[in-house]
Amino acid sequence: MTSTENIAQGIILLGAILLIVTYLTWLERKFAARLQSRIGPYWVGRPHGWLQPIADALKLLIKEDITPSKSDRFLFNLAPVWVVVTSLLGFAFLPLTASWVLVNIDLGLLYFSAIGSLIVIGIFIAGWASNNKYALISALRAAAQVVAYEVPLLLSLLVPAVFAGSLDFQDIIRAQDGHWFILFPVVGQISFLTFLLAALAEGNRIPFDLSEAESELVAGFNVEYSGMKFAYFYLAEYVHLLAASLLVSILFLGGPLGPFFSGGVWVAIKTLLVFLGVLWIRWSFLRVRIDQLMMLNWKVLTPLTLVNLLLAGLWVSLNG
Amino acid sequence: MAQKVSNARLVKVTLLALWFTLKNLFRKPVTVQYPIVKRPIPERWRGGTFALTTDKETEEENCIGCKLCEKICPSGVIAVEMEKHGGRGWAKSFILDLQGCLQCELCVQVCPTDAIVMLYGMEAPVTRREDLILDKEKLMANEGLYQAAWATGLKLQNLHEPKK
Amino acid sequence: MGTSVDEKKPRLGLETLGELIRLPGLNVFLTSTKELFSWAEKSSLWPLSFGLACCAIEMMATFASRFDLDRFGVIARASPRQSDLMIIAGTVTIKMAERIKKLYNQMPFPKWVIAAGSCAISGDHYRHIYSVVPGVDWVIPVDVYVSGCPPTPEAFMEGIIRLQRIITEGKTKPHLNTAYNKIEQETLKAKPQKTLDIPKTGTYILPGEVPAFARDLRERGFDFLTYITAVDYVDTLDVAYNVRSLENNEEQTWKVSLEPSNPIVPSITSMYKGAEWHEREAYDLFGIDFTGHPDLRRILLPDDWQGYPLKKSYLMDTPKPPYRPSRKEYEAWKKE
Amino acid sequence: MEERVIEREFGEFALNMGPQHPSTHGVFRLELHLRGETVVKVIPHIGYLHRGVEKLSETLDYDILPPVYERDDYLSPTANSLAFVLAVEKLAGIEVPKRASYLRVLVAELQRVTSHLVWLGTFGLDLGGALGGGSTLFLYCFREREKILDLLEALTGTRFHTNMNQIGGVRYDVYASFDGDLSQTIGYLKKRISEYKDMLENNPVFLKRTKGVGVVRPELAKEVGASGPVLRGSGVAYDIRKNKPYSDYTEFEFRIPVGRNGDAYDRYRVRLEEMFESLSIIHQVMEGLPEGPIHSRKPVKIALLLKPPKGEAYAAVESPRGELGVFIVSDGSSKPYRVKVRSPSFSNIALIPYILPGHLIADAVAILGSLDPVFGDVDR
Repeated sequence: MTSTENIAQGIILLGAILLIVTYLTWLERKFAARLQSRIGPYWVGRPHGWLQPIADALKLLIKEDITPSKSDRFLFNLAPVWVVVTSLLGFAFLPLTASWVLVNIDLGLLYFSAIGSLIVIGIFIAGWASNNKYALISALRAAAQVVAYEVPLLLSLLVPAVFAGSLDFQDIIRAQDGHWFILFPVVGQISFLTFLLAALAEGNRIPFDLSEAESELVAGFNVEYSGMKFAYFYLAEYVHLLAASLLVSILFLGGPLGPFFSGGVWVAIKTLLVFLGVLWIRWSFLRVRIDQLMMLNWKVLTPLTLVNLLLAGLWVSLNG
Repeated sequence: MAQKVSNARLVKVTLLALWFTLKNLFRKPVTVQYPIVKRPIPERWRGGTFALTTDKETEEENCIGCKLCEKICPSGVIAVEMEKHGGRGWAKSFILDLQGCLQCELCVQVCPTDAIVMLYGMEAPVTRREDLILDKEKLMANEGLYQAAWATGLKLQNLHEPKK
Repeated sequence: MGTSVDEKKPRLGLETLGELIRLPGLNVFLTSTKELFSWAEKSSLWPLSFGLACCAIEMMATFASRFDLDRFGVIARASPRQSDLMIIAGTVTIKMAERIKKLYNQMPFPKWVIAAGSCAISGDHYRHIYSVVPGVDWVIPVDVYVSGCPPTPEAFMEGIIRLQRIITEGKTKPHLNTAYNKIEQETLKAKPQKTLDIPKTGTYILPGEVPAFARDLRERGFDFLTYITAVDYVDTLDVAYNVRSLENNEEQTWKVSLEPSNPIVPSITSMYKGAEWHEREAYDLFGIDFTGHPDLRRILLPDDWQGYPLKKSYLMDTPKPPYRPSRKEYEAWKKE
Repeated sequence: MEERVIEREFGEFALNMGPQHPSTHGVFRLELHLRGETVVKVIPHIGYLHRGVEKLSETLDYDILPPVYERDDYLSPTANSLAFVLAVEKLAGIEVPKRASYLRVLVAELQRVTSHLVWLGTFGLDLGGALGGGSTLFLYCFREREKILDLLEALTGTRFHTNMNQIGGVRYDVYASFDGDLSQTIGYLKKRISEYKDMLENNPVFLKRTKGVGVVRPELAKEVGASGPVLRGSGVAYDIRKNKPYSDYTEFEFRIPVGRNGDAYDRYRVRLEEMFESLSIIHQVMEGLPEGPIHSRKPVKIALLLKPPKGEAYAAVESPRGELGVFIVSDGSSKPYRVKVRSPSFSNIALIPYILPGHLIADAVAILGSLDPVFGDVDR
């Protein structure tokens, strides 16, 4: 594809993602409300608050943007931009339909895991620059948590790559034809679960949302952020989650493959289901303590994924 | 020091927690759609504003300005001035300061002539603090606005000490 | 209390955004930025999750499933930076007033304040107390007052709807009680203190014997400290102790009478750890000096407070500028 | 982990869990000295809600004070007014008809269940955060609590400041269909609370966050004067309703749940069992409700009439947080000379400087939640 066409498609993709993400916040509030036997946003757009995310985004746009005087001005303003950019980068390489991907490179998986670890730098800068004790603690927690959960994330990512024999998303999708990776007897389920847990920890989601722990650290690293900068963080969290659930649906649930719908529709359905699953986990679990989080990671997840990878390798080498 | 929880139970229990929230997904939401649907108010409800009642037959106001309610009010928000003419007392001015009212219904219980009564409608939120000071005219006008509440001086007193 | 939102007319939710002109074959939607912005601010009011007293419990009940403020787009945010509405729910004390002012200044513009409940509006029946601010509009400008003690959840929602209407009409005129900041220090007439012959029951011991008496009781198994309090009998200042032994359910109370000019009694924190806070409270409210106390400083009142409030000579309404109108001004203003 | 703590003034990292914090259950400032995430030293600051009720009650008459005292411990308001009313009745020798003391027990136990439900909800918020699983538990508990609040509103007119207790008896009698509503609510609550019991009791995250956290030794609890579920969580079976019975509690059988090792989990178990006990007490009250008057004095006309004799009296009540006592000194006039409120939360949170050091911040929040302080009660 020529470069101008590529850029045009990129811009359309960016707009689409941002719109989808704002309406994901609406979906989350409605789904959470239903879980808690109440009605979510109702009055803002007459039938069931369909205008609520637009109102939130517009209000955050209008709000006064405070940069605390004692904070490190440049870093303080850099952090939100950094976080949004890195979390959006992931979408450039994920195949959204059977054939179409924005930029087709054969090391998609490797690229995606590299991008995944850049986000935490933004969070760390935010926590450090806002010169607030709560934000500092949350930044240190975020750094420790994401770096620790990088290991099981990568190991559980490799299992589909080992099955498909390549790091390119297209090959992984082709290898899953008729037999999704999740259906593998033991190895598939374990790697699916560990990847989901690690993605939750990566995205600071309950039950591992220690860095923006409401009840301990007030609002975590975005304590000092108001207005549009806070909107960036709020958005980045959902973009990252959308990317993770898209990845899960591609690697384990066979992405665009499906009986009668076309590729793109299947991807959308599977991602939505995974997203709802993550929301469901979010609204029914309490938060784990920081030392239990680390203990769970080093003592349980990492050895489990190592053994899992070994099994996958053995299985592939046994029957060719 | 965290107690070890066996793995088999671990899986069963996480599913239980998830199933627990899923059950509520299918239960009807409990929310009362406030502006459209009003929560049914019980008979003895006392969260509303006040009114000075007028006697139905003689069309005169019941309040005789005896200041009993002024003495009993815990936060002292009632100020009554009495004047005497025509063989009985009248309330020259009756100020009930809703800013500091406890809604404890002691004034209604003490009133000998059922003059001051709470209503089933609550006072609308105001933007100026002074609008919450109800003077006599406003209290008299309130009576027509909403339906009077169940509790009157007489009812509370005979509930208190049932006439044999 | 008419219904503020008429639900008969089905609308697409664009009603306050501007008006929809239906031309044949083309629908034109006209709005002005002011209308659009005020609509956005109105429909996503994020209050600061900040409660003081009983009204906070009722506010939590309004956030809960049955009344669900999320329907109006209201989510409680924890940090003042992200919230644009502050619901003052409960009694504002002087020690808390500076914090409230600081929180209000941390909130980004445009921001609003709802004073919920009689305590926040006027200080309720506590308004004449030394440590209470008679109404939060002494501290920060208030937009909407919701009466009630505590206001029912419907009153909270009515207050939010009223605030939303104010935002769309654009005339938010917060009311700050500056008229009364010129307060002259009016000394109230001290009531003559007649000495009362209240019978003093209970076992009285000398101040010096207190530690020995307490240690002996501790050995005899009285290990539960119920309370230490003081009573100001004008001619003497008595400190009452109450300890219990939970096993055999006995109670032992004893008193010490001190002369009011300089009340000193040895502290019993070495025997009962709980005595530390009780003695600090007795010092804070009566001025009794407990010798041997680890850190004797005020516990309930701000540290720079003069005088000991619970002594009979301390008048209830001793004005503490700038939060106290003099009685004259308060009565005049109430009659207005 | 008993390494030598170097007593340095702000050497460590001092964090202010300030008066406005999502999990301080009201206005309470905790000065945490941290080394990394573990708490080294704690300096609690209270007094942000000190409303001077004791000074106020020296200027109001006896009959006016019950509604004022209900604003003290605002999670179980009738416990305060009950303590005050019992103290005045003991002082003035007023006896109370049996039906009135039964109704007092009814409303007190109903409010114990609502108070424990609010505690369970905010404890969920402390452990799970307002934007996560914790708020689900919070909203369920408040949904159940609404049922009882409807009952109280139908019986007395307001949701929780009921102004039910008055000196000499009770102000409201049971209305006709109260019995049906009550038994239906009790059935509904029993089913729902046991549902939470199963959900939380073996929820791994909940167990890990509460077991072995904030252990309070029985001697420390007694010495500091902690009472109620905090004391019973450490294994001391002391309950004012059993040890110093008041208002006909001897006529109901109920069990006192007692914990074993005094950690946050045992305090949770004690409060949960207490909810079931209270529901059974309410059931017994409704069955044995005797006929007769609900008040022993003439209807209150002028508050100046009640002049108790000179002297002093102390009466204690088992509020959901512990022993709530009112000590009155009367000089024969119609206004009390001095009133001291012995508040349970005041002594319960006096435990914090002794049990918090050595824990992480997340535990500090859980421990503070498990002590269930109410700051109207602490600061009076």
